[in-house]
Parts: sequence; C-alpha cells; structure tokens
Amino acid sequence: MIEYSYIIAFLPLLSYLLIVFFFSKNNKVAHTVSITAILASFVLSVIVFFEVLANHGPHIFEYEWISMPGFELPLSLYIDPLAAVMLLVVTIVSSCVHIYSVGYMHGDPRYPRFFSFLSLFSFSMLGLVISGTFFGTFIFWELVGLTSYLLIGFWFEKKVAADAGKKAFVTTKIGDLGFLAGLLILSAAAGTFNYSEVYHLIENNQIPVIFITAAGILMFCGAIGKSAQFPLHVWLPDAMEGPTPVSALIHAATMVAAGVYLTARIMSIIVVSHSAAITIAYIGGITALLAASIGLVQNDIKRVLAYSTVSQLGYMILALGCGGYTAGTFHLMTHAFFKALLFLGAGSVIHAVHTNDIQFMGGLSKKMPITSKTFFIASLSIAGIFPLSGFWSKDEIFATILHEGHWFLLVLAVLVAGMTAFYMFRLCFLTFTGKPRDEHAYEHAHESPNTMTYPLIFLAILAVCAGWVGIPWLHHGYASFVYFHHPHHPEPNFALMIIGTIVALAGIYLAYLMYYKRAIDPVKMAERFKPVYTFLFNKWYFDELYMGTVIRFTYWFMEVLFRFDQVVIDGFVNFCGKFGLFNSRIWMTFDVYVVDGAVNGAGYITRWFAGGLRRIQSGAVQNYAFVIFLGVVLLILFRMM
Amino acid sequence: MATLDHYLILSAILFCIGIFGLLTRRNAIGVLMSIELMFNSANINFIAFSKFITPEALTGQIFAVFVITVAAAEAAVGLAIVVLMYRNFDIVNVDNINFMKW
Amino acid sequence: MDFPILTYMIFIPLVGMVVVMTMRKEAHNAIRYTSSFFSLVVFVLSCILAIQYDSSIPDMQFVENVSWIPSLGINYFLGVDGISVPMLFLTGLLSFISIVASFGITNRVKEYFAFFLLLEVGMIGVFCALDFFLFYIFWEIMLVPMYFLIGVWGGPRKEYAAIKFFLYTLFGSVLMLVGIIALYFYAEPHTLNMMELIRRNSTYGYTFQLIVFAAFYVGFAIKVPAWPFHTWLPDAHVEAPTAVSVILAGVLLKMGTYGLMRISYPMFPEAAVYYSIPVALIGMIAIIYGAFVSMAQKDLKKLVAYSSVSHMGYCMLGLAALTTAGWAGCMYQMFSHGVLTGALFLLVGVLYDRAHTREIAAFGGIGAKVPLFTGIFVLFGMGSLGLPGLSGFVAEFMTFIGAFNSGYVYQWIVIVSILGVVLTAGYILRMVQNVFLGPLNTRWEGLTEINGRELFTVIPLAVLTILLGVWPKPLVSMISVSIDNIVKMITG
Amino acid sequence: MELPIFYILAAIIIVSALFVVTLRNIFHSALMLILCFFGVAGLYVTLHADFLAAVQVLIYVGAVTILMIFAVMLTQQLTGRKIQQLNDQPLPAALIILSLLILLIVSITRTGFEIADNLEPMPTVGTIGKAFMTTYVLPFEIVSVVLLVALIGAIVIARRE
Repeated sequence: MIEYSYIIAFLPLLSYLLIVFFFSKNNKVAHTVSITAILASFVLSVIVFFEVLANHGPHIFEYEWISMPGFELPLSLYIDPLAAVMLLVVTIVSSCVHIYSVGYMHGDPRYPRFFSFLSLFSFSMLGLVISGTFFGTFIFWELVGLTSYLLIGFWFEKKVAADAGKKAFVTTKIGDLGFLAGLLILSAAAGTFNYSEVYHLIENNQIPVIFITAAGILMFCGAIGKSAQFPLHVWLPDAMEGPTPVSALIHAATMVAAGVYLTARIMSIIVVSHSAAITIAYIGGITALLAASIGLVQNDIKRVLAYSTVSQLGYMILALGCGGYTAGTFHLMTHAFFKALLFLGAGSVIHAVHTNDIQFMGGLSKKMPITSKTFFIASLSIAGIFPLSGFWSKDEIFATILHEGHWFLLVLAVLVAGMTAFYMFRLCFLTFTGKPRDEHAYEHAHESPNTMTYPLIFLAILAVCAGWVGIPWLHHGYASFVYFHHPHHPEPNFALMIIGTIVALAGIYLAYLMYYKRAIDPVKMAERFKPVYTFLFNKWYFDELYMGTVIRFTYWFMEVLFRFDQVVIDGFVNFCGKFGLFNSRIWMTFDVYVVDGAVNGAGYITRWFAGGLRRIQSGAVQNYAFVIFLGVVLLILFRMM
Repeated sequence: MATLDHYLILSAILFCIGIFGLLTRRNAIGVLMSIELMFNSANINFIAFSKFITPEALTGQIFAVFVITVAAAEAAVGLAIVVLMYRNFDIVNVDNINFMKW
Repeated sequence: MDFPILTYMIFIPLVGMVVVMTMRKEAHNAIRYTSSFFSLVVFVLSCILAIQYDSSIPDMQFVENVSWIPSLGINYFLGVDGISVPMLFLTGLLSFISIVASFGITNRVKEYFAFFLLLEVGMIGVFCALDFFLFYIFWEIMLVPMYFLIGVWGGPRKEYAAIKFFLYTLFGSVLMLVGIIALYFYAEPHTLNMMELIRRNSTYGYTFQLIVFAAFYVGFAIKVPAWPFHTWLPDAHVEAPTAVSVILAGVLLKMGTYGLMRISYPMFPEAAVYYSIPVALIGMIAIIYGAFVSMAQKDLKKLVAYSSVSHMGYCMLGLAALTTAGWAGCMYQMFSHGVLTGALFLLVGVLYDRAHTREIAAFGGIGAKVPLFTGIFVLFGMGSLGLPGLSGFVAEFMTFIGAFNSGYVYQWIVIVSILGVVLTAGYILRMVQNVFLGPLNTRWEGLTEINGRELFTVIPLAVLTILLGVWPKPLVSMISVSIDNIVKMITG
Repeated sequence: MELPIFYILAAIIIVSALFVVTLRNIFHSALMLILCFFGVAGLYVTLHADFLAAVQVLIYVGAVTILMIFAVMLTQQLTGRKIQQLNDQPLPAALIILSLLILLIVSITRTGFEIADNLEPMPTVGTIGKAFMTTYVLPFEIVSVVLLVALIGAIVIARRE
C-alpha cells in the first residue's frame, strides 16, 4: 500500500473536483462525497501507519516532473514515521471536522462549496505531509495557504472576513519568501531538493555550514509565517473570522502545524548549525510567551484559543530548536487533538449563543452538557494535568529543554505553562459557569446536534489518551517510533513533572479565584495594572506597528513609484514627443529625437517649399512652358560653359 | 550654294518664332499654329541632315513623314479640344484656362 | 515534410483577410464566422505543428528555404525550433480566441476583422522567419493593423495611445534595423540569413558585439516591454479593445523576448555575458517596480497591464541567467503569461461589457452575484501571483532557480526579485477583494453571469494554465533541447 | 544660284512666321501660316526632297491649315474682334527666345558636321516607298493606327452630347 500512499491525498482532490463540477448544487451529495473521501483517506492512512510501524523506512518513491538537460525537478513520496503520524492526525481531525461541519454549516447558501474547499484543503495538507522533496513541500505549502485564504474569506460578504483572508495570505506569503530563498540556496548548495539526498549531504559535511545555516533559517521563515510565529503571528487571530470548523482544522490542528512539520524536516540542519538552532528555539520561546500573555486578557472566545494555538506552536518550535524532534512532533500530535476539540467546542457554543464574546456567555454548562464537559477535558489537557495527553507532551518538551541546558528558556516555558492554565480556565469559567450574563442568549442556547457532539466526544477521548503512547514507562512508545537518527529516551524527571503540575494547578487556581469564586475582582486587577493590561489587550500593538510601518511604507512607496512612472518615465517619453513636435514646428527640419522625426521633417520641408512654390503654379500653361524653355536655355548654357 | 548651316540656322529661327508664339499667343488656335511652325522647323532639320549627311539612306525624309503624320494627328485632336472648350466655357484663350492652379 | 505548413500558417490569414474584404459590409455575422473559421484553421495547423514537431532535435525543422531577392542574398527562409513552436501555438490559440471574443464589435466590423487577420499574418511570420529581411517585414506588418485596431476601436484616449504605441515601437524597430544592417555589412560574405549569422558569431569583434547587442536589446526591450521602456503599454492596453489587449499582452510582448532569444543572445554571445548583470538588474527592477505600480492602480485593465511589466521582468531575469533552467523558465513564463494575462484581459473585458466601468473602487462584493465569473477570475489571479499548480509558478520557480544557480548574475538580484512574489500577491488580492469580496455594492444588483461565448473563450485558457502547472513535462520537453543547445552555444 | 533662292524662301518663311505669331486677327494668322508652309515646301525642293515637298503642300496647306481655319470660324466671329492677342509675357519670352536663338546659332556654327561627298540630287519617291514597306513597316503601321486613334479621338471629343 505504501507505494500508493499518494492515493490518500488524491481522494480528497477527487472529491473536490466532483463537487465543483457535478454536485455544486446538491448539499447532501456534496457532504457525502467529501466525508466519504476523507474517511477513505483515513482508513488508508491507518494501513500505511501499520506498514510503517513494521518497517520505519523512510520509504521513498520518486516521480519525474520536470526534466531537461542539466536541470531536474522531481517530485517524490517520503513516508517515514513522522509522515505516518501526521497522516493519521490530519485525516482524523479532518474527518471530525467534516462531520462536525454537516451540523455547523447547515443552511449556509454556499454549503457545497464549503465542503469542496475542505476537501481541497485536505488534499493539500496530505500532499504536504507525504511529499518527499522540499520543492513538493513548497507546492503544497502554498496550496494550503490558498485554501486557508479561501476558507477564512468564506463569508466574504463580511468585510472583516475578506480582510482577514487577505492578511493571512499576504503575511504567510512573506514567510514563504524566506522559504523560497532557502530553496534557492539549497539548490545552489546541494543541487537537489530531495529530503534524503539533502540529509545525506549535510550529514557527510558536504555543504558548508554557512549555507546550511542560511538555508535553514530562511526555510524556517516559511514556518514562521505558516505557524504564526513571532513576528508574523498577527494573521492567525484575525483568521478566526472564518467558520469555526475551519479554525479548528486549519488554524489549530493541521495547517499551522505544517510549520512545525517543516521545522522537523530540517532537523538535520538544526543539528548541524548551532546558530540556526538557537534562532529557532528563541523565536519559539518568545512566541510562546508573547501569545500567552495576550491570551490572558482577550474576550473573544476564538481569539483566546487562537493565541493559545500560537503559544503552543511556539512550544513546539522551541522544542525543535532544542533538538527535540520527538518532543516537538509529539506535542504537535497531542495539541492537534485537544486544540481541535477546543475549537469545535467553541464552535458549538457560538452556534448556540451566536456571539463570540465571552462577556455575554456564562452558565452554559447546564444547557450544553456535552460541549462543556469535553471543553473542560481539553482545557485540562492543554493545561498539562496528569494523566491527560497534554501532560506527557509538555513534560517531554521540558525535559528536552533541560537536556539542552537552556535554563532561561526552561523558566520561560514553565511560566507559559502557568499562563496557559490560567487563560484556559478563565475561558472555561466565564463561558460555562456562573450566572448567565446575557439572558436572551442563554434562553436560546441549546446543545448542538449529534453531528457536532459526536466528533467532540471522539476528540475528547483522544485528548485524554493520545498522550499515553508517549508515557516513559510504557517502552517510550512514541519516542521509539518517531525519532531523529536514534531513539532518545531521557529518564523520566519527576522534579520537572511535579513543577509543571504545580504551576498548572496554580494557574487554574488563580483563574478559579478570579472568575469562579470572584475572590479577586478581575476588573480591579485590570485597573491596577492598567498600562500592562492595555498593552496586552492591544496585542502588544503589533498590528498598529505593522500598519504604521510596513504597510504604510508599501502604500507610500507604491504611490511614489506610480508618480515616478507617470511623471518621470512617462513624462520623459511625452517630453520627447512634445520636444520633437516643437522642434519640427519651429525649425521644420530633421527631428532626431522623435521616432518619426525624419519622416515628419521631410514632410514639413516639402510643405514649406511648396508654400513658396505654389505661387508659381498659376495654372496657365504658357507660364509653365516659359519655365521649361528657361530651363532649356540654362541647361544649354551650363553645358556650353 | 547654301550650306547645312544655313538650313540649320533658318530652322532655329523658325523654331524660336514658334516658341515665341507658343509662349505668347492667347488664342488656343494660335498656339496650335505656333506648334505647327515648330514642327516645320524640325522637319527642315531632318531633311537638311538627310540631304547633307546621309544622302543615300533618306532616313531623315522618312522621319519627316512620320512627323508630319503625328503633327496632323495633333492638330486634329488639339482643334477638337479647342472646339469643345469653346462650346463648354465660351473661351478659346489659354491664359483663362487655369483650372490646374493650386 | 513536403507540406509547407509554415507557409500555409502565414498565408491562410492573409487569404482570410482578402475574403473578408470582399464581403458585404453589412454581413456582420458572415464576416465574424469567416474570420473565426480562418483563424481556427491556423490554430489547427499550429496544433498539428506542435504534434509533429520532434523535440529531440535541436535543429530547425519544417524548413522552407527559397531564394527571393538573390542580389541582396535575401531568402524566403522559414523554420521552427523549440522556441517558436510554443509561441506559434499560443499565437494560433489566442488569435482564434480573440476573434471569437471580438464578436461584440459592431463598429466597422469588416475592417476590424480584416486588420485582425493581417495582424495574425505578421505575428506568425515573425515566429517563423529565419531571414532578417523577412523577419523585419513581418515585424513591421504587425504595427499597422495594431495601430488601427487601437486607434479606431479603442477607448477615449485612443489616438494618443495608438500614436504612442506606434512611435515607440517604431523607434525600437529602427534600432533593430540599424542592428540588422550593421550585421549585414559586418558579415563576410554579406548575408541576412539568421542561422548563418549565428553560426559565424565567433567572428564578430567584441566592441561590435557590445554595440549591436545594445541596439537590438533596446529594440526588443521596447516590445517586451522592459523597464524603463514600458510606458506605452498601460496606455495601449487601457485604450485598446479587449481582444486587442489579449493579443497585445499574449503575443506581441512575447516577440520582444523571442527576438532576444532568437537573435540577440545567440548572435552576440560575448555581449550577452557582458550584459547579463544589467539585464538581470532591469529584470529585477521591472519585477519590483511593476508590482508596486500595479498596486497603485485604480483601473482594472491598467493593473493587469502593469502586472505584465512585472511578469515580463521574470523573463528578463531568466534570460540574463544564461542557464538552461533560467531560459526554460523565461520561455515558460512567456507562454504562461500569454495565457494568464490574456485570460485576465478577457475577463476584465467581460466585466466591462456589463458594467461599463473598470474602476476597481466602483465594484465590491460582486462575488456573490456572479460566482462562476469570480471563480474563474480568481483562478487566473492566483495563476498570476504564482500559485503552485498553475502555470505561473513553474515559470517563476524555474526562472529563480536558473538565475540563482547561474554564474553570471549576482545572487542578491535574485533574492530581491523574490520580493516580487509577495508584492504580486498583495496587488492581486487587493484587487480581488475590492472587486469581488465584501458587501455587495447595490449598484450591481442586476449584474449578469458570464455567458456561453465568453466562457468558450476563457475555458481553454483555464485548462491550459492548470495543465501547464500540474504537468509541465510536455512543454518543457518541447523547449528544453533547443534552449539547451542555444545556451550551450552562448556560454561555450 | 541656289543661295538667292534660299534667301528669298527664308525671308518668306521668317516674315510669314512672324506674322503668324503676332497678327491680331487669328484668321489672318492662318492665312500667313499657309504662306509659311508654302515657303517651307519650296525649301524642301531646294533640298531635293520632292516627295516631302508634295506631302508638305498636301497635308499642311491642304489639310491642317484648312482645319485651322474651320476651327477659327467655328470658335469666333470673323469681324471686328480687336482683342489683345498676346498675353502678359511677350517681353520675357522674347528675351528667352533671343538667348535661345543665340545659343542655338552658336552651337550650330561650332559643331563640325561630316558632310557627305555625294550631294547629287536623286529621285526619292521610290526609295521612300520601299523603305516604308520593308524596313519601317512596323512604325508605318503604328503611325497609321495613331492617326486612326486621333481621328476617332477628335470625333469623340468634339462631338455634341
């Protein structure tokens, strides 16, 4: 099966084409086709997974794509344990989201189109995962960007949604510039894009470190864009304008994790180049802290989750930067499940109360028991409470950082863990407990239909159990499957586990005090730390900063260039024309400056002479004859001289 | 004995008189007459050359016959034009006919 | 092959023109169908040519060589290689499509189609001619119908645009003519045979090469149009009728790059190496500059026109690289840009026919009203911004790789040029957003969906752009051997 | 003997030609033209061109001049038309003519012609007739066609609609 694993990606593509060309009017058929395709992909992924479990590979299959003398650009499949795990994660989350969307998108006028886009996204994402060359990765990288754009702007009548789509596309595209530049450097330094060949060259020290570092950091820029890392994190919160299933699938579980996946794919570079590793680790750490701090004070349920996503992605990047191939990808997997669950839960809430603002929620646990329970489970998981999946993956990350000896980053990571616990439970308490703050919304709230709750339950199970594959005492299940070079089994560090748990519990307790017990008044807290609060509430003013600098500069520069084009270049052209015209009028002579100057000049001379000569044209034949004979006389005279 | 030069000079004089008429006569028929004079001067030349330079071949005389023929044709067409002109415009003066003017 | 297919391709439109001219003035439909029939025949011939072409041989194929004016050594010399065949195919396709797209013309129908067919004669001739005299004749033949097509059937400032186009390109042609004459007299024995002149390229002196290359370069760069010779383009595009814009962007611009590939580079290899940095810089400036200026546009057509400047910058960059990949990228970009921009102009024309305005700000939210049109437009927009899976991406990527790995171009030039990708994304998305997304402007409640004939004109282009993006192999293998041959000859 | 005859004929020709171009009455001019043609015919005789002399009298005097007189009578009243018969350029014309004449005479006298030895008179009619039917048959036929065309042309032009 493994050599046909491209079928996994092409099934959703087929579904996309079917919906676009044949079922664009039929809701039922559209979602059936789409869900069937993704479920089939899921089944195939499971098969592939077990095959890889038996033989780690990597399994490589190459296909000719562009081939000409002196230049080859093949595409290939590269199935290794990481790809196998990613395939499972993507198909599982995608299937859940597909099914969930049946309920969530019910009644939307562009319902078939939504499913077609979901299929297209699944295709791109799966293609990204199985692609075996950096070039192929780049292709699908861009395609997921496109589908992200299309889905964020799905309700494009809303201006904010359309804006958010554009912002997402352009911002990630800036990161992709780095990716593209990295590819170019790679092509110059290695002459190939194939994962295996590049790894081989790097490990045998056949590429100078400077090139490796440059290529690594530049390609990581792509990851910065796609995974919404500092300083390109600004698009992800805005992307929440898209339909919630999309947020869950693309902007929480899979696409944004593609950056992490890519970073994992350039692990050989990180291992070789110390500076690249440090850069990556610090960007991850900064992002984790930055996003978590903003998440503390946001009021939009999806935005809080979005910042949480950014923060968690920062964790993964941090881990990878510290060489934690296993830890980073492990967290990627667990995070995919619980964050998808959180988003789908949030979607369920929004579906019920028709608002995103947690200030108008409260007490919903009575009305929405399944949603609230699963949401709590996911929150516990992300906070890192034993024995849920988040605990194990987070612990693995801490252990990796400690192993590398980055004490500063370790402290930072632990701090972020506390903040994560706090803002997640702030969200939980404000949404599901206490008194309803908007009676009207509360009255109309109801539990979501089965198509929405079943995926929640399924994901909740995964949020609890998915981490168990990585329990150190169970033969290091995950670590001995997904590893870099050699399986790496650090001894379980109880001190770290206890510290992590204590910090998480502290965060939860603080949230409990402030938003459940109301022992500490959050409003007063905000008043007391007003400058900090405002700063965080305004997201560190990143949007304003970019608006004021980069974008403003771009707009200013484009106007300047356009003026330049109009005034200087075109002005010069027009001036040439006018000057030529002027010249030919005044002097009636050759005009070398205009193209037709010679022609015009000849014309003008002729006319000028004619103006004089036409007086001779009396029309009287005898005058002409007179001139003729005058000429004859002159000729003879001339001849005789 | 009249020499070739005599004939040529006479012919030149006749030719010049013809040109003078051509240039100055207002009447179209007068112009045509002047042209006939010029033809005649040319014929004198032909025949004189024929007589003095190629007496056996008679080429000049033969050409003179052609000239006379063409002159007759010219006179016929020219006079027809004059008549037509007179009928249509009621004039026979060439200096009044300046439609070719700019 | 005995059948002189190239001659047929050149002269069938001419026959068509004569036939159209003999038709009754009022028989609009008959004229339309007759001219589309003739262009369809040419298109079919170009397909046959593309199929019959043997891409494994770098030499000229389907050669026809007849002595024409022996005293000057001028031959009627036609032939095609991997560079011309795709261009001929593109010409055949776009001409046919443009003629079908011109059915809406109601003013002086007969003259319009006659001129159009004459234009096609010139275009096909340029891509086939291998004798300088012939080449120049066809090159100039195109100017005349183009001038009238813009000047008679154009928009409000058509006279200005037409004259600007004519003078500007004529200026270029004059420089080219100077180059041709210089070559003619420099070569011993005097010849106008391009293949022969290329064969002797090692005998040209260094200084001679530098000067004549520059003359040819400016001549072709005006046609491309390369920065800073581009300002005729926006005016001409904005004023020209839709179909003429399509031909202008799709085929005429390619003649500049085609000329560079066919004449300038192979004939003056040392100059080509000498000038590779300036040419690459011009390409870089065009990419960035064109993108920025596009972003500032308020008129849809002008935006697309400036985007052409930016896109043709990639061609320049690829050419300067002097690598097989760079040249293939350039060639691919020529083809892909012809398809994409042609389609964009068609679509802008469709919108203009309905809305009678091209002001971007006047629209808004029409995506909900005309979903099919929007889908197609976004498809081509995405192709234009270099989305993988569509033709533009393959071209850009090959260009970048080729230029980056070339020994002749500074690598920072390529890195800066990459910025163009994000700028392109910026202006395309801005345009898409302002026209199609957001709340529906109530003014366009009555906007109607794209109709069958218009779909018929854009669907082949859509298929082509996807096909080229997903499966580049056919086109690449068609061009690669010829290109490799030329590049090897230049770089030695 | 020949010289006096030549001078007399020359005087007749020149004087009558001058009258032709200067007389106010166009009818008188036509009469003077006849006289001039006779003079030319006489000159031909002195040049031993008997055939030509006959043709001159027949065609010029008998046909062309008569045609002219017809035209004159068709186009204007014969009596009492005292109009200006010269245009406004007689003086410059005369100057040109005089200089032309001087130039011609100078060049005639300067040129040395190769005069043939045998200047004896001989009959010409037979020789001319043979030449027309042999060597010059094609020009001869063409000239007759020209005449025919001129004839038809004249009729067509002058015909009343």
